Amino acid sequence: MTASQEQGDRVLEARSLSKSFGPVRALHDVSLVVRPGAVHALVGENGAGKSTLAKLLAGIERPTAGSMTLAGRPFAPRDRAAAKRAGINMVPQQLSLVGELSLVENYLLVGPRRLADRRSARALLTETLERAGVAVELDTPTSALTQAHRQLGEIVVALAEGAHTLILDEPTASLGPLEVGGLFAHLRSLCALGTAIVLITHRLDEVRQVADDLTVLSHGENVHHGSAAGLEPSQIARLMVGELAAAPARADRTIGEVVLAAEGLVAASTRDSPLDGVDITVRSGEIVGIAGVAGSGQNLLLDVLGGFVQPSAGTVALAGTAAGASASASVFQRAGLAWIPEERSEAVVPTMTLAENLTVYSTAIGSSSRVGRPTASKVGARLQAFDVRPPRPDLLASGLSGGNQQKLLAARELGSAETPRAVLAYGPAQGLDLRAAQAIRERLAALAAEGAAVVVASHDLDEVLGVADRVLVMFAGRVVADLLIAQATTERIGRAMAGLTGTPPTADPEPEVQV
Amino acid sequence: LSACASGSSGSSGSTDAAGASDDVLKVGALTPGNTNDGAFNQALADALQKLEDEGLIDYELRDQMADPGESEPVIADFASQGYDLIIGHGIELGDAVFSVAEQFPDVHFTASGGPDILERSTDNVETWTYDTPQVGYLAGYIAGLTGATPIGRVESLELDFVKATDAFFQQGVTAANPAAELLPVVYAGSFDDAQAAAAATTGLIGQGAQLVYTTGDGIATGVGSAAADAGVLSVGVSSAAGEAALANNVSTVDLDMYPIVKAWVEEVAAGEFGGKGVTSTLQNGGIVYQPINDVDGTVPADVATKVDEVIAGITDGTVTIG
Amino acid sequence: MSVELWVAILAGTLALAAPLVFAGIGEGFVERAGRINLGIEGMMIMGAFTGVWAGSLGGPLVGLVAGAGVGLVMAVGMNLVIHRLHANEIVVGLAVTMLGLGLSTYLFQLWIPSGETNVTVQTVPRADLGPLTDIPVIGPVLFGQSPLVYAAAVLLVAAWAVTRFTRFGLAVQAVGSDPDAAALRGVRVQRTGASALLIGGALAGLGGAAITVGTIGSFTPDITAGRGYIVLAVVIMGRSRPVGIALGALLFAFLQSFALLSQSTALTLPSEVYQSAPYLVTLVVLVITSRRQLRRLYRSTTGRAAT
Amino acid sequence: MTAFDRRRWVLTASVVVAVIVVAAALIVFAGADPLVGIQGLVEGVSSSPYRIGEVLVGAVPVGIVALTLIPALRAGVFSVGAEGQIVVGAIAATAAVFAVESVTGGAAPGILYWLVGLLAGSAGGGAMALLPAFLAVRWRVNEILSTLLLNYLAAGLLGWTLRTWLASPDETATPQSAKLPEAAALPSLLPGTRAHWGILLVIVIAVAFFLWRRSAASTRLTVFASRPKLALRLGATRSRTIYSTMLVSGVGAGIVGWIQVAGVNERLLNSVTGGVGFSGLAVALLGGLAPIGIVLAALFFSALTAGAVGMQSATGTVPSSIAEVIKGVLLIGVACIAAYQRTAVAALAPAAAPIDAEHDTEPAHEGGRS
Ligand SMILES: Nc1ncnc2c1ncn2[C@@H]1O[C@H](COP(=O)(O)OP(=O)(O)OP(=O)(O)O)[C@@H](O)[C@H]1O
Ligand SMILES: Nc1ncnc2c1ncn2[C@@H]1O[C@H](COP(=O)(O)OP(=O)(O)OP(=O)(O)O)[C@@H](O)[C@H]1O
Ligand SMILES: [Mg+2]
Ligand SMILES: [Mg+2]
Repeated sequence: MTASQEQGDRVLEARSLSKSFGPVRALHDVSLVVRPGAVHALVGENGAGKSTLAKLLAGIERPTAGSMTLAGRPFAPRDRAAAKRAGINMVPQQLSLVGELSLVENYLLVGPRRLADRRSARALLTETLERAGVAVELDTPTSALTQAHRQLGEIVVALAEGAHTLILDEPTASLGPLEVGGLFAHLRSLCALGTAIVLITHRLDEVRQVADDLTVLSHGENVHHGSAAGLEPSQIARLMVGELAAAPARADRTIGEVVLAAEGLVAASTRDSPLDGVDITVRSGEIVGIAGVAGSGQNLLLDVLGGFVQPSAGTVALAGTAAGASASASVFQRAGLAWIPEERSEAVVPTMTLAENLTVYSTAIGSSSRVGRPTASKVGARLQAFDVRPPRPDLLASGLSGGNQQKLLAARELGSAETPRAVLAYGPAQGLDLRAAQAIRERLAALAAEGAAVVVASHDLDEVLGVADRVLVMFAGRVVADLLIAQATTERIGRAMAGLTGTPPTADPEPEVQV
Repeated sequence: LSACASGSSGSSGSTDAAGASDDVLKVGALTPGNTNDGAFNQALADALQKLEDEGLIDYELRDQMADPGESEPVIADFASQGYDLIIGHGIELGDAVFSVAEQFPDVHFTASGGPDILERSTDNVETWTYDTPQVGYLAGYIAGLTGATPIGRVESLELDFVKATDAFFQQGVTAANPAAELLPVVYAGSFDDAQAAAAATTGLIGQGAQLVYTTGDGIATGVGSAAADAGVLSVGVSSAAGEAALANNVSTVDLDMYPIVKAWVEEVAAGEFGGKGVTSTLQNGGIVYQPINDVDGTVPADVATKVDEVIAGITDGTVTIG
Repeated sequence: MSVELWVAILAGTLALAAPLVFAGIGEGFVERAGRINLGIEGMMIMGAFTGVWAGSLGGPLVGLVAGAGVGLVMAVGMNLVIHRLHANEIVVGLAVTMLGLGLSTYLFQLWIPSGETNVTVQTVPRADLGPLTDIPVIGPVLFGQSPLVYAAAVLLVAAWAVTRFTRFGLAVQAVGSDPDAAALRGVRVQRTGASALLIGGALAGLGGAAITVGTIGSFTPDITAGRGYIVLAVVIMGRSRPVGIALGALLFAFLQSFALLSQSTALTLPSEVYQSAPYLVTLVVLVITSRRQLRRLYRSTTGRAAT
Repeated sequence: MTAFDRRRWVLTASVVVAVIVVAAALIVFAGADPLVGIQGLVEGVSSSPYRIGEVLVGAVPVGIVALTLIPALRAGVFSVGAEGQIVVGAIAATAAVFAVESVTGGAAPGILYWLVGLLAGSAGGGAMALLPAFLAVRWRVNEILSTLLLNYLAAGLLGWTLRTWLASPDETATPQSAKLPEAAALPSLLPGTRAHWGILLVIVIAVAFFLWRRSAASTRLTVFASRPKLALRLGATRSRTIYSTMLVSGVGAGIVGWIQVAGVNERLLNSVTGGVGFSGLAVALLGGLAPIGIVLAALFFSALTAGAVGMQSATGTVPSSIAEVIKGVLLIGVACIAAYQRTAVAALAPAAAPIDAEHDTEPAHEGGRS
């Protein structure tokens, strides 16, 4: 048997895969051919379905429709272990390293033997590291490793476990150029030995750098597949999102005083990139968008701005609160800061009714509006204004669908009688249909017109571009670009999100905003 | 389970026979601890069983009644159900008995306490205590007669009556064997922690103790077992400790509640109950000692004789304690 | 204080530590797997009772096995109620303790009714270590012990080996520290947690049986005297690791032994001071441990911030 | 909040059946007639006014402990320190009453004794609760373990107290204080029973918590338990919440200490807690953290104790430890039912993995995810 025949025997093919999570259609009729010896790039917006597709291939999830074949034979792995046995391994986007265990132990954790033979495992991993041309501590708990080393470590563990098809879900999101270079060199050498690689990435220049084949997903559907050769990042970006729709007409807004100002923020969290000297200024009437690959520090930044996390250095000032006083979430809330977190589950109490959720701030310590129980009609009107269905004040919030919970949250934070002084919103339209999402955007614009200072972060670039006057791009805990909306092309933002230094942050600290 | 079955027949009979036969007295009794403790609580249980077997009484016994919060309703319950005599066995039950007795002047009660309880008797409450000095002294005397020295002691908690008993124990030891040395008392800190008591005993033996004395129930199990393991003599281990622990136990000074309870029953039957206090003593047979165990000849053969002599001396007043 | 006294204190330490080590190592697995078993006291006392009862029928080894068995059965029930029916772990734990204390007393009172001499079973026979026992100080401290003390040492080594050198040991740690990642890796989270709880139950039962069948030879109500709760504290102190747990158990047992036997010297403190000292020291160690854990966590996050 | 679905009723029925089956099995095992036993159980509760009074008296301490645990449990703070707090409250109350007696030469009116006893008991119990709260806030010392250990220390303190500075001058077998002055005792509420005025206090506390349920503070705790970040915006920080809720439960336990001394025993005894600290926790959960539910559960729990005595009475042979067994089985069953009640689940979820709490809390987060 020749090498090419051998390789042809191992083609992994997906035909018309669909996957739904309840009402959510994550993938629809997607096909894919993974060739041995080639790097197959898989790109698309957040939520396009990349991870879902990868999980189907790796046996972590099972398709609702469609089939897969491996080397021409039907392939329907029961679980991850079954796919692994068939030679398909994956490094998930959310790393699966157990923090208390070292890399060696993580390797042994689901290893083939009951006895944990550290010595031979270490030898194997060391050898793999050498071949990959990277250096990672093998014996310290992985929680003590940097994000980049954890990422490399997980890849190395997967490589050591051995696979003829290796799926990497955003492996380079947290790696520096040097590490990426080493990794890609190794991937190429694996390909040369016949390994198939599926590479999911948001860094489009990597596609050009390393990919042989390219599949582009959009809204769960396959919008492009073919060779990656000769495609420029900007072309790929257009494939992903199409031409950007023109921003809706903007109402005239007066940019006023600085309302929210943070300087030199340094903060750490176990869940996000640490902030490394972030400055941000938001004025009355202004909407500032924050873009970035997930985990670049947006969450932590909003936590600090919201007063939930005390920065270890730097200050946050909100107009209306005593200067220099130690900022806290309750002080900011009373000063009129509205808050829509990324996880709505952090802000909606499922065991309380819609009315109680809507009026929860009347129970705050020091709250001026001690109205007791709000009238049902007032609450009902507000629910209707935000199209919460059903608009029944006495219903438990847990009875609402996810999208309606999001509307409830918006109704509370953006729908009160007084205009909030400032708004912190992370993906305010997540889970909403187009009309509802548009309504939220309009509401944010209206609040800004009334004088609120608004911050909108989102994984969804459209959501940011559709509403912001100015876009900050975060990368690895830093603001790497500060662009007026007019300058904010998808390409420039995409490059900045990928950490490409080609786009220097605008020098002007207080950019003038044309409205 | 034979004892159980007979208890069952006795008391279930008593429930139906709410007023059936007047010659058999209905007795309700409460003990603070478990009635199979081989000591204080069991003394009453045994006496009641014996009187029932003799056909004098029908009785019902409620155990684990140390908490007055729980015991008072039980006493009141007995009283309202037409029991003739209600025995509160243990100082823990004293307050509860007096408080219920006030509400049931026609029912007869007994309460136990320290020596001062004797003066507290009322028209329907007789009081009872036992002669702590005699118990301590006799145990000490027996320990002294073995010739063992030094002697270690393991007790539960540092309580007045424990300390009082111990003081007379020392007196008894010295009376029997002036040369005997006594190690300081070790308190296990609990009535139940047999393992701590065993560790304490082993420790005392490690320091040379030839004999270990205890008065606790739960901890006696630990003391007896550790002493037996080390082949060292013990005094005061109750039958609840089990046979193996008793193997090296020279003797235990016990209560015998039979004569006292029988006297109460007879008083009630004769309509003469009330206004008295009684103390269990060696003289009236309320305090007895277990037959001397010679522990395979380790214990001198004349111990039993000498013990009887000293009891005779206490009875006729030639031996004074205190 | 004399040499004899120190020998006695140290020997007592080992004897008192053994049951804590058995139950503690079991609970170590439970807590490492991210669970907590507040029913240990109930399992220990049931193990203590069942040990004597079964021991009276079939000898000490049967007693020990039965003690472990009853703990195992109780743990199976607990796992079912907590992880199938989702009942609260803490409440069920307290209830199991209540049930164990009540049931053991109940059964004991039926088994040995008033008027009968308590049953003593043969304890685990002591091995004659001959000349070793005669070594001064070390001999009586180390070589005059019940075989269960050595068994506890063996168990400690075994638990250490399982924790360190087996896939199961790694899985327990993974499931306890990061169940999501572990599941993503392919570890079976529920099953690993259940196995840990069953081990914990069996060893708690064995720990109880070690008191009765191992040293005392008979059962009396409440003979475990709150050791189950001490085990919980010892496990936290030892950070759920076998060696740490063993050290914690030794510390507690040493304090208890010292508190018992130093009374026989002329130190005249109230006896309650001696009796409370082990709990006080345990609390202090608990505070120190928590503080250190908090600092470590803080350092690890700020450390990463600096990179 | 009232998710009374059918499954919950099926479960409730199975729990009742399970308890009856276990009780009957244990009675049969003891060689008695289970029917007689069950009948005795019922009679034990209801056969006389005195009995009914006893059920009320027994429900008082359990009820107060359970009611005052509502805030803590609702916030997911799981303290098992009521035992120790009752002890310290009882010591403080006893000492204060004797102090009043000696200052006034025994001439103080009842109301003065009661006020001083109540205040001293509250202060003692509250102080005892602040220590574990401080340890939990400052160093994240697991409150279950710290309160558990403090219970032992309180027991040591009580033993020493009763042997020394508060010891009864009489010779006693068990350690106890002297009897309180007549006037200091809580007057009887129903003649011919031990039911005392403390019962009214339970009603007052229950009503207070019933009203409190609709208050802002109550809502904040509910939010704290399930949504700590939102709670931060309401001003319910971790330290504020832990201190305040543990203080409330400590004060409640301290009051129980005073009531047990002044209302039931009329002296300080070693057995002053009677295990109420733990059963109060159970009753709080049994009552679904709702005041009315708790009052009913406390009566039920107390009736169970009385009934078990009646059962033993009827059968004669059944050892009284059967009550503990039945309570244990019942508690497990109730825990299963509570798992279906969202409120209780929300309140308990954070404490369900108390040991891990440290791992996933960031020190920088004041609200943390406990
Ligand atoms: N377990 C799930 N339950 C419900 N919906 C899900 C689930 N997993 C994914 N989805 C939905 O499926 C869609 C596709 O998600 P997927 O994770 O595949 O996106 P992605 O392309 O990997 O995005 P990203 O770039 O953010 O990683 C999204 O709308 C997401 O909300
Ligand atoms: N069980 C679920 N129910 C609803 N939505 C879900 C569920 N699991 C995941 N999602 C959503 O699906 C999206 C993608 O899911 P996935 O698990 O792939 O996360 P991810 O790709 O790591 O997300 P991110 O890109 O935000 O890091 C996320 O935005 C998440 O909110
Ligand atoms: Mg995603
Ligand atoms: Mg993804």
